[in-house]
Amino acid sequence: MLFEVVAGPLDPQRLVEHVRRDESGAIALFYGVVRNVNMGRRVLYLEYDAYPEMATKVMRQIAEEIRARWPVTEIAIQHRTGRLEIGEASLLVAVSAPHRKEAFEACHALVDRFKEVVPIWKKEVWEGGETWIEGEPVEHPSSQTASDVN
Amino acid sequence: MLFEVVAGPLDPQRLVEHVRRDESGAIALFYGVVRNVNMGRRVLYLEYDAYPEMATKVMRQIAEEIRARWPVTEIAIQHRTGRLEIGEASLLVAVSAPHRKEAFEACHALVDRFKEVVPIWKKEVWEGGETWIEGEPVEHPSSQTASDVN
Amino acid sequence: MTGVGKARVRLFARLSELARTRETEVELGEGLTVGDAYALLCRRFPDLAGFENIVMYAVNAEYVSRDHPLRDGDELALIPPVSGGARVV
Amino acid sequence: MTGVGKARVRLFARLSELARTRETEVELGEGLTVGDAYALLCRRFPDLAGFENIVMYAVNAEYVSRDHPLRDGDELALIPPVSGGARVV
Repeated sequence: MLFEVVAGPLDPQRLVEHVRRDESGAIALFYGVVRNVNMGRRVLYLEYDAYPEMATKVMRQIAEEIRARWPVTEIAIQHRTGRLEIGEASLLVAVSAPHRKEAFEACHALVDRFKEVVPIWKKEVWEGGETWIEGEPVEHPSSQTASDVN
Repeated sequence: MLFEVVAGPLDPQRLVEHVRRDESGAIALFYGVVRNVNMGRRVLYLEYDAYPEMATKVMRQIAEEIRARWPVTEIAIQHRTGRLEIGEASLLVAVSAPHRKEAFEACHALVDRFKEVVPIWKKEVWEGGETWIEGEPVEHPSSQTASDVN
Repeated sequence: MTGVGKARVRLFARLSELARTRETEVELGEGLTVGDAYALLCRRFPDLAGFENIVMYAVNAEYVSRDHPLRDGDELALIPPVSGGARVV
Repeated sequence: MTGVGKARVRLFARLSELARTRETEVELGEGLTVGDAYALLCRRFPDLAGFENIVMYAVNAEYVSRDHPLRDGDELALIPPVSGGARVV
């Protein structure tokens, strides 16, 4: 498995090579891309901050969760940090599996889970302002313990 | 939209560039890859035959079906013909959408539909034999008219 | 039989191997349908017989039913069950 | 208060902007918990106050609850709600 937080452009070809196996008939590859509009505001660019050492560790944990639920062959994830322009890819998730159904379902579930728990943050900058996007307020830590990500 | 039947290697980067749009936050890209085993048999290589003029036309029809059901931004499909070795990609389907749920669902549905109606055929060659893979026998044409693909 | 033109016929995959050709022609009789054309082809290429119930037909690259009539200049394609992608559905 | 070592503290995103630093330290009193450390940091960086109920905590890169005790040499991270990928979930 491959889990990376990188400062430069992402490398989809490398992820696909990483997950390709002779016994796998399907690869699902997801690109998260910077959109020009969010919640009705015209976005100029984004800034991503990350806790890289923990982010790659949590990626591995959620990948293991996914492997426990779907018969997937391999998984690779890359996320970019720093300033990203409209149209640039911030996230790549690649999943290979013997069959396409598992590849699609596991890749989708992995992206959903990624956005819940991986310590990466996005600042949206628009004409005349900026804000950190913090998703939904989460449960308080006392009920959201380490076991949630195991 | 982009629909191609090609004799050489597929070009995922070109498909992704084709579907990328400033308003699209998600791209789902599917790779169909030649497996080394099918139905318990060790496969040596595959041969794909196609009716290219009709294949691209039917790809466009099923892409329009998908666009009627999901708010996707762009679609691109490439299929390769001729001899393919284990690990090579035979099919690429790229779908962009504002949000990831639609990109995943539409891409998955499009691959499923592709395998039902696009006139492309696969011959499996194994040690000491070969066979055309013809999927499930379909309904007789009298009940399977042109309206099924509109 | 009154000749009213010709249709080009294209064969693919298993059917082209059985007929040992990827392309042929049929002379069109009055009101000749796609199904009639397949029956004619079975006389010319006996190995095609027995596939009537699994083959689909396209005329000018659109799926049609077996009772679709052929016109001069049409392209008829015999379509075995498809198997795009890397594996059986 | 008996000093029993130090923990490194890392701040990210909005919290690092509010504290105007990405890294600091806390002196550990006996049995000092992660939640206690956050309260200490709020005295040093008043703008952090009010985020107790949305922040999550990690010690040595593992999520922990606020009553988790800190030990000498630990790395405590203050984790605002995450927003990976290109948009809000």
